[in-house]
Amino acid sequence: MVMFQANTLRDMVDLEHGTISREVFVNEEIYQQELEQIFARAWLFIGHESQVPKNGDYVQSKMGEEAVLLVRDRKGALHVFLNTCRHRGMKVCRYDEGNTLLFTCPFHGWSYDTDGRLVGVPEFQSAYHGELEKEKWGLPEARIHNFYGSIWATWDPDAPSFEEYLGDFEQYLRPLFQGDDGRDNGVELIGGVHKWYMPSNWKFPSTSFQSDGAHGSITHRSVNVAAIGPQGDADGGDRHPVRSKWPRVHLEVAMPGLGHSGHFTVEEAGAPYTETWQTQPEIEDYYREAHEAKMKRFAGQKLITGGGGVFPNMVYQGGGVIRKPIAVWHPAGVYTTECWRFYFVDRNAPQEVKDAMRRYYMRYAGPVGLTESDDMENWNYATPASKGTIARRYPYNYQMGLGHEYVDPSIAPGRLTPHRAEQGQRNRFARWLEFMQANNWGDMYPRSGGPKPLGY
Amino acid sequence: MVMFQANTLRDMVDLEHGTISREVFVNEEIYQQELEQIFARAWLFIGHESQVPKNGDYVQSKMGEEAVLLVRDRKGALHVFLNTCRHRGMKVCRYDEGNTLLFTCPFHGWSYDTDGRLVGVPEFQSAYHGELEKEKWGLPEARIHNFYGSIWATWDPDAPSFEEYLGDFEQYLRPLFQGDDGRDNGVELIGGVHKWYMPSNWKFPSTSFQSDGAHGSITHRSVNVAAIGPQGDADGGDRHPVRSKWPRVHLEVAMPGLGHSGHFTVEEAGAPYTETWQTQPEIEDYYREAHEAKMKRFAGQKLITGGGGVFPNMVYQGGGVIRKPIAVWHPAGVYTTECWRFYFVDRNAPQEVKDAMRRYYMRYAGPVGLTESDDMENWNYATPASKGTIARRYPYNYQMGLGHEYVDPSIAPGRLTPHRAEQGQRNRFARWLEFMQANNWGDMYPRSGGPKPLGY
Amino acid sequence: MVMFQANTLRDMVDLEHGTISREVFVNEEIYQQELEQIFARAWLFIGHESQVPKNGDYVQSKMGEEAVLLVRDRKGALHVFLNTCRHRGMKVCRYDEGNTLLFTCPFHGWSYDTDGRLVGVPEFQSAYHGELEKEKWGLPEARIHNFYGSIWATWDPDAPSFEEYLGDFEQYLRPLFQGDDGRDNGVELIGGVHKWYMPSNWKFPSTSFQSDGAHGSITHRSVNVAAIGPQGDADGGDRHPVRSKWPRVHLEVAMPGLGHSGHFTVEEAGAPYTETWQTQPEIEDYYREAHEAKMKRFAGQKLITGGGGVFPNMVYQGGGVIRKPIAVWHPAGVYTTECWRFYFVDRNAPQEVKDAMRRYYMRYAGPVGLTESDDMENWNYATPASKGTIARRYPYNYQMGLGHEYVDPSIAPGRLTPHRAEQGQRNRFARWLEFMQANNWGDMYPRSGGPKPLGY
Amino acid sequence: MAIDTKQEQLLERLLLHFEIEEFLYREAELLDERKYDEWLEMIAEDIHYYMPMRRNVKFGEWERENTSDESEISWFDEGKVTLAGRVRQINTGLHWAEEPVSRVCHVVSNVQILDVQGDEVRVKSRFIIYRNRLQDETDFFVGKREDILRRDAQTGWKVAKRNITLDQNVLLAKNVTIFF
Amino acid sequence: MAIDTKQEQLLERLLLHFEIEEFLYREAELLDERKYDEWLEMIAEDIHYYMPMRRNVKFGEWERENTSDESEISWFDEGKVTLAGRVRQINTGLHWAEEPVSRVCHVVSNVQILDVQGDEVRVKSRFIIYRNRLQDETDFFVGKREDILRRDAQTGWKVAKRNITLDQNVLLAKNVTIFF
Amino acid sequence: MAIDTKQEQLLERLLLHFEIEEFLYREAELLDERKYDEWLEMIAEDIHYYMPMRRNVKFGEWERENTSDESEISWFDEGKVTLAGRVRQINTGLHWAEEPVSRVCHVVSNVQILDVQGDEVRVKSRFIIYRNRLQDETDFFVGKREDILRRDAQTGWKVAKRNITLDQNVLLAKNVTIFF
Ligand code: FES
Ligand code: FES
Ligand code: FES
Ligand SMILES: [Fe+3]
Ligand SMILES: [Fe+3]
Ligand SMILES: [Fe+3]
Repeated sequence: MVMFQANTLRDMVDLEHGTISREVFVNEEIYQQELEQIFARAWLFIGHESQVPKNGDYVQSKMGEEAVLLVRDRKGALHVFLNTCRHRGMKVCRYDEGNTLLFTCPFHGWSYDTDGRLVGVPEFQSAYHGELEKEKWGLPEARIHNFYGSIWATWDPDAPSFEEYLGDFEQYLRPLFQGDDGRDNGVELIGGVHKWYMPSNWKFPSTSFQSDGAHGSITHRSVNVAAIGPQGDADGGDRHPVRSKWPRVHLEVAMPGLGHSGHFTVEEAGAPYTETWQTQPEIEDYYREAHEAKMKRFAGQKLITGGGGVFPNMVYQGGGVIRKPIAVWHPAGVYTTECWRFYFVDRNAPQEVKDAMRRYYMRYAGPVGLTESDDMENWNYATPASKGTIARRYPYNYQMGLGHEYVDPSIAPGRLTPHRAEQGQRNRFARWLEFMQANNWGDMYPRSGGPKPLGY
Repeated sequence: MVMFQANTLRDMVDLEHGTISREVFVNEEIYQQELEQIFARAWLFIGHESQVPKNGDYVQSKMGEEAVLLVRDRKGALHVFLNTCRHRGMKVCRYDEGNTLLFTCPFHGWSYDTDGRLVGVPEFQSAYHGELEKEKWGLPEARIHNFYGSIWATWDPDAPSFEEYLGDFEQYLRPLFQGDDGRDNGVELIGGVHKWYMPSNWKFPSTSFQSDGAHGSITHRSVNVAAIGPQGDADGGDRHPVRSKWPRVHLEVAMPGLGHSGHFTVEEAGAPYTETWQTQPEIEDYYREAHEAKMKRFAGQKLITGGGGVFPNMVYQGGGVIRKPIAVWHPAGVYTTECWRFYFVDRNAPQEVKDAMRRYYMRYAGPVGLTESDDMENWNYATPASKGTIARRYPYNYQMGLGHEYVDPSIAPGRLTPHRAEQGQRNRFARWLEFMQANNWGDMYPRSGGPKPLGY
Repeated sequence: MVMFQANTLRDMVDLEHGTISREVFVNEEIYQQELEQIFARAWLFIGHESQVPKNGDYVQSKMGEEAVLLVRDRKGALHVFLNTCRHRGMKVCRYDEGNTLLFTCPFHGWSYDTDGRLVGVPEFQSAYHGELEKEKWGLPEARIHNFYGSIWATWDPDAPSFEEYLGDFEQYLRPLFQGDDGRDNGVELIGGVHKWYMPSNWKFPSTSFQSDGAHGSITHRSVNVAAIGPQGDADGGDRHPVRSKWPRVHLEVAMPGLGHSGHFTVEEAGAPYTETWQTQPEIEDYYREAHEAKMKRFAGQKLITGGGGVFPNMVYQGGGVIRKPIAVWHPAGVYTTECWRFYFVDRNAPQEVKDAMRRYYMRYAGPVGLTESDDMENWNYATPASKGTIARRYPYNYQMGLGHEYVDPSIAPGRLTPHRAEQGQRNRFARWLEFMQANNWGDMYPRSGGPKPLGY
Repeated sequence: MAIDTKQEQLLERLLLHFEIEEFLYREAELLDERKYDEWLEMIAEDIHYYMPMRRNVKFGEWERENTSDESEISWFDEGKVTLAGRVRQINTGLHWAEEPVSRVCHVVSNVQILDVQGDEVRVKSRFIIYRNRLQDETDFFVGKREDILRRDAQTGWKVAKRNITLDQNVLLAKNVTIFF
Repeated sequence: MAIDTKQEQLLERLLLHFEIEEFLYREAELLDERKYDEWLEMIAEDIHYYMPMRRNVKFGEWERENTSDESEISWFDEGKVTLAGRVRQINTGLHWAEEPVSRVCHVVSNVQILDVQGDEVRVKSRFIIYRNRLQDETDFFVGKREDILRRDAQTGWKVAKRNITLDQNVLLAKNVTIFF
Repeated sequence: MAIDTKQEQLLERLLLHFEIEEFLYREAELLDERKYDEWLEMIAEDIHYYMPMRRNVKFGEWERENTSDESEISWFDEGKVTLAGRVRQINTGLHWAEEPVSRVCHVVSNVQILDVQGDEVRVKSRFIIYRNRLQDETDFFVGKREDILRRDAQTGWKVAKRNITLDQNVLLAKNVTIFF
């Protein structure tokens, strides 16, 4: 692989002046370098333990362009395997999900236990003379981490722990997996993961989702007439739930040196419940009670709410108390993103609450959702726009709020800017630059142990 | 970008012996180099002022692979803009044509005036702190030139004037935009531009159209049975209008050092009218009168009639008195051409004349035309034929008429050969070679001011 | 073209340890190098003389990615031409087969005699001034060899003779073209060549077909319920004809230094006939008689039966007495194979025998065949599996039978292993490595005359 | 014309079939002509409009093939309120995913009457929907619909239930802003 | 069989609809079977055969969406003389764009009778035309036709007007050498 | 209702046509629903199931265009035994080319009755078959079928002959594991 020189990339991503070359979104060599430098080394979101509750359960997932299996083995331990036979590469499992004792390859029949070991090789004695070292030919396995029920994995044995990788962003991410009453590991995945192809470079959604507040009022200008929010027409048809009136600070947050960022509100616990499900009293009751339990649980503490992104390609929403969806923007060629959208609910919620949330998710999100169908349009067409001979001479403008960042741990961790700014996008690209240049994790924070890089 | 060395290219394009490597039609790197070296520097055909008669009118066009807008601003001035938002690249205008006061981007709402200035940025104060230098972030604008109503543009500030670029070829091109009576700037575009994709390298049509007289009798062998010409069956069903019997010289013409070429006839003004619209007397009357007015206008002068091509990718026909169509062969990937076909009529002609011409154009030209559908077939399949490992060892033969060129300003400007020859094709490739090698316009005629290169 | 260094390729293809990098199946540069180094130099299978029985007959074939014509000229001699006009490349013949006096190009009408000479150029005097050297611009012609009725060709004038190229493998290949009674040149092609595209690198089928005995019981596990063999349900529904019980040795055979290999049985002639067409007595009678004639013909000799592959991309089956089909796996881009399947029968067999074989071929083979439809699935998906960033770190395992090869000319020519092994696949890759590295045939066996390379 | 009882039944079925084809073709026409408000009039107030996602499952385990409308996420799972909201959204002229509006062609085929229960008819059909927009963006949506059409004496036929089977696993379109 | 008046009307419409479907299917068949001369017999002498280009326009400004047959360039805008010329051209065996001739499949669907005026019936239909030629060249043409079919007592139905709506902006084929 | 003789004939043809459409649609439905055993019941014991390959030939030399079922290799050329074998093969759940099973949609159109001979009806139709499997593998098969359908008093209609014209030269699919 031809590696792009560090200075070439630094010229392209000029965070000091807030400009980024269009080239990074369309260059095939840069894309190949991303697969090696980023997706083969970073911690990636895989799924949720509620997808594989029983021993032998498995479900397909992806890491970068590649298919992996999330498996709960015969003894109950979780694994993430590359879904490829070591003999000639055929996928050892071609179902989207299921339960099995063995993964048997349809080509020549090598079979692998649910813990990845190669256990069956046809004609092992008669043709391999008993000499094949089966223990060396198991399924390639990734390192995994279980973060409050969510599963993450990395291929790099040298990567820091997931905790280090997340750093202080843990405080922003953890609420995503809390139940409606604020207890940890309180959610489950609703069955059915939205999957679709979008003709856009993966970085358009990955560097901007929940760090691009400015697009909402234009991109989503048409959706309010449909009044898809839980409150229906009550709030001018807003696509989001009714906002609380409790005093809160709106912040654009970025973690320098880590690449994570998002848009969050910080407030003292104790807000009264905000009426949301006006027309569905039983749902309203559930959320009111959950809210009160949560306020009690966090009494005297700061509450962080909002959505963000974990570098490189996992993003999530958490606006209001109720929404907990994730998107993962898998690279699928320089011009294509394979989009996956996961939706969570409190696992203890009554079925009608789960149903109400499920319907709201479907109205809002994914390629069919009334809100997000318009995001696809803009991300799609931003990609060919980055390709033109002349267009590439005009870098993109990432200057919103540049120079207005500050740090104030008494408010919240990380670098902050007031709402709105593009510092989150700059920060994700700052991290991108590090990953693209570093030879290995020894050269990169947090593994290197050096001073945190500045970030933008 | 990896640049092809000059000597490699010169080996491929051996104009001395009249052979050209198949490689130039299929090599991806050569194609990328063309986009930079040719399409980002040459004067390109954009459209016609009759497409945007009113202030605020705009119409889509292309320069190379990229979408541009031809706009008449609020004050009536014409502009050519790259159709891309400076923020994240989204097209600021997605309609094929229309009238507007502003171009507002559907992504985050930046808006641009019809003169290209960035005039609206949402949250300019609240999020950009009033600091964004709007004057630096307008729409990229090309230099334009209005040649008798036709609009041309170049991205290169260093390019020579359009007049210099055209040189003596002006005498061959100018009649295209004359009315039927020979007055300058006498035409208008018929609404509706044919646009289609052809799986062929752009150079097949661009280097040969109207400089490849030899293909006609074979490629278009089948069309005479359909008798699509204005004279119907009268002239053996010829697809062209009836040829004048007035003494005239048929010439293949090429402009050394400029790359333009064509097939023309030169005659003394004064020919009697040739019966053409036998079955439509009212059309016949119009053309007879126009012809007579034209003969009067040019009495004692030489008349040039015919079709040709302006380097790199604009071609036109002008055989007989009546036809004035243009084709532009936009590159759209190394194996694909986006073909645009524009049709002109005298703007003062009565509607029935315009209609008759319009119908004839549709019978003849474009992908549905009975004549040109066969051109698409040949250009299409010449492209994969250029790709084979063995095939690439066999250069194409461009020897027709090689060594029989002469210069005689008393007949017509440029290098001449008798009908037929491939000198026009050689000449377009000679210019292609210069563009591909020159570092900038300072190295190239006419800017360099040196002696005119020889051309072929 | 960037050439892959020899040591890089040797690292990828580690035949000593029996591992091969996935990269070789998916790398675009390697693929381009294959077209130059292998397909432009090796002897390739073209077709059979029974396809062009009459003077003037022609049929399309392919060499690598390129279309060629197999032609019997006016005087009865066979030729293989590149199907491309020397002027601008258009295919001079666009029919799949036919009979002609001339190939006339549909673009500008150059015409070529059936012996490839350029004989007609429109306006040769008027436009070419009689100067075009027609004798230099004929159709590019390949060297051909007629091997018992089958036609082979190479582009390389420096290549060894076909006999040398085949070497001792001649003994394994020759039976393919024998009649059912064992006489040479006894077959004819059944009309209709199966042609289809498979999204797989050409090397998956080409390096393994008939040298991958292990896939059968897994890949084709489902086909026995359909009982497609000639014996119907009689033999457990086996897709193959009933196996003879006569003593025979099953061997995996590979020709070191040549790249050919296969799976064969060797036995003394004299076996009694094995009942095969239980339900079709007239077919049974024919094959019994043919069998007896054959045993008589070869009395006292060794009989070789089986299927294999001639490097690089021709493979064939010959299991049992009856099946004589060929497949050619034409490269058609790094991820695509254009598959051609030819089916042979004894040219003297009665029509009902030809029909019975024809039906059996259709049940068994090609993309619609009940057996081979499953091969397509596995070859298809092995290709993307070879592409992943992580996957490419895990080479494929070619160790079956490694180290158990032996040579014993008293049994059969070549290197042998007992049934089953992957030595044939290793051997084809050993040859692949030589072709990819050698500058010309002077560097390669057999032309170089040096000691035979080891092979694997 | 000697029509026997069997043929009489056939004729009756045929007439119903024709009515329903006319209804489905008219619906397709209104959608393609972007007469969304008129289209909404063909939709019952209590419609259940549903398009599951499709999974790759083991042979025979079909019950897991489609996502459930009771507990899982689907592509569509909604009622008339949302459909009407979608129509209003397009009609703003600001719904960028449909602005400029796509060129859509609903090809409806294989119309089968599966069942008649009082005023309700269960109808199966197949569709090929072609969407082309802007310069060259093109999608094919191919699959089946199982509808319950309800006859209303006053207002004619209405779609009371629509179960759409799109024959795709990963959605092969960046978004869905059309109706099925 | 007790057929009431409404059903009688329905039946009459149905019979007409069937006749027209038969006509359109036969037309498709003749074209796909390359019986162009027989096909020409189905075309009225005064036919207007028209296929506009399609523009991307602002919501609601539909009058600019299709090129006009009165003043603009379209894909097709011609009469029987040109259609017959096209047929003669293919029949030469030298029309390279169709030599060797394409494999064409006209799938006609959603046949709707819009209007009956004396001998003339206005009919809408949808088409998917598949063209495959040489080794693997493949195009899909998808769209609608609005025809006026005229019944002639002597010679049967004829196409008197054909307005073809191809759902593409930039034509997604290198050329058009087939009939719609 | 005043139905004249001509219309009576038309009605009779229409009823037959409707019966046949119902039959063909039901067949498509069984295939798409993977009810292969039920589908086999619609197939006559003596069926000839045939799909030739298509050649590019000179204008007019149509007799060489399709491979012959008498002497040449085709795509399909078989009887019920093989069709039943194919069904058994899929039903094993181990036929990898169809495991997991494809999502298939048979769109049948342009149903034409060409001829009626006693109990046998010669029927032409067009098909677009969409196959989608695993994540995103997608094929279109487009072409025509000419069937002989035979009416059996006891068991209803059966397919007695099927001649499938796939409009492709080089097959544009890696394999064919579906029925037409
Ligand atoms: S590829 Fe899996 S066993 Fe061979
Ligand atoms: S892309 Fe145009 S405003 Fe952001
Ligand atoms: S390309 Fe064959 S004659 Fe010109
Ligand atoms: Fe958004
Ligand atoms: Fe031409
Ligand atoms: Fe096999």
